[in-house]
Amino acid sequence: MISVQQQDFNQQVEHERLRCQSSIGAIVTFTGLVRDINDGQAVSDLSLEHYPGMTEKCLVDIVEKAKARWHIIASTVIHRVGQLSVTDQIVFVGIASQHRGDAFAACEFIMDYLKTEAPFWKKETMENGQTKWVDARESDQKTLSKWAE
Amino acid sequence: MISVQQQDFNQQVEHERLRCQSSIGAIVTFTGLVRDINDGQAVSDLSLEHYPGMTEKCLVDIVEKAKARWHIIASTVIHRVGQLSVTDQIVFVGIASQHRGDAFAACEFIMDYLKTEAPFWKKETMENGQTKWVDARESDQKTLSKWAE
Amino acid sequence: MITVLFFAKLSEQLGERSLQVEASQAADTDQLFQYLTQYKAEWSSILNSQPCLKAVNQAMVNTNVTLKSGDEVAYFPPVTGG
Amino acid sequence: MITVLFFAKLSEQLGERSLQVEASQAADTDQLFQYLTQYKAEWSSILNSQPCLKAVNQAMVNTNVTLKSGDEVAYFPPVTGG
Repeated sequence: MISVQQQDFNQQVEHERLRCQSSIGAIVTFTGLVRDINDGQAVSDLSLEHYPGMTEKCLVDIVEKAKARWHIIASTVIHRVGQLSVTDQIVFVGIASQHRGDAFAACEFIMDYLKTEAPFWKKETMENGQTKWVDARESDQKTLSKWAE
Repeated sequence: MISVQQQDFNQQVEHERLRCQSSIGAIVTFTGLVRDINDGQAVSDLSLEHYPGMTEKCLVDIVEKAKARWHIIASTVIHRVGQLSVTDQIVFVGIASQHRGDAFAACEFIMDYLKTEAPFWKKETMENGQTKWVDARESDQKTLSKWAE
Repeated sequence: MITVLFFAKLSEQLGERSLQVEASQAADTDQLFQYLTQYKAEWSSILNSQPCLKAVNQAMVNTNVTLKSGDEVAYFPPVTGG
Repeated sequence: MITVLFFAKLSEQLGERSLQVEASQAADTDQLFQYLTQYKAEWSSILNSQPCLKAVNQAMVNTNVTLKSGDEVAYFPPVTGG
């Protein structure tokens, strides 16, 4: 399941959706939250822009790449767009597999690629009212090297 | 939070417990489920025995080891004991961190050590009614080598 | 016509979210980029002063790509989702 | 007295979950293990035929450890939780 949506999501509901087969032994989930501080500045709100159409294609493509490398029984990627506040959920990646090694690796792989390839952009509103587009982190690019085959 | 308990747990409740600070940017969770097949045999039920007292100490110790290596804001380890059925939740490990790298590594580290050090033992009841103590997997021991410093 | 899209900081700076360009003006993405740098007075400095990614028909490309009428080309800053 | 505990398959095979051993019979874990192998006729083959882990006062140990009255020693198969 892949969804780009404004509304929030519920962990229990998403977990039950992933528990679709009795052969599943491991479920790993990642959830990204809006932090109160970024680059040393106090953040109050976040606005998320995306490229409709390309976003969904890109997420499908990343999940397919993961399925080619690891045994995945079910997967979910949810990314929210629009206006968010501090502590809000931004993104959810859930992987259900027979064994935990596959679930951990696939979940982290999808997040690492989502961070560097999926066309989303964050704009922060600081507590002083100023707005600022978030800069891409070089460290996110470097992280990809661990997935080189 | 560390708990060894008979009762089931709810993903949303556990997730909210981990979302305790606005500096949290990443939550990674692992959930282990009772699989329908183990070593090629159809499983109907599972009984989990443990060593009360040592189990809790051991889990505290594993979490402390993880906290010494990665930046962890909040952590939860829940392990169920007693009678379980196929698709039931067995174990939950949840890690809240500022950044995803720490949360992924600490969560997988805790699961890998729990699998080889925490005194729990599984006894399976097969669909044909026979019972069998689950054998330890050599692969779980080998997995630990990736955490050598 | 070729549809050109801009996103995020780049679209704010350029003051445009999308525009249509005659296919005859842009045989490939290098020509299209050249055309855009001359579209308005300040666009050259905006487009050349920062890292700028491009996607053709919603797939990221790093090299020069031949274009035809009906193609969709997007320019945007490095992504920051997740 | 030293409290000895058995878990899982091992306790099923031995037919005991716990027993008390005089500290004078077991100055260390090697002596205790020797004592247990002679506790009942079949215990020697059960205890020597499979991998058997031990914990002293609820901490796993791999070497011979000196014991004193009040200590708790547990024997169990390799763990299979998670």
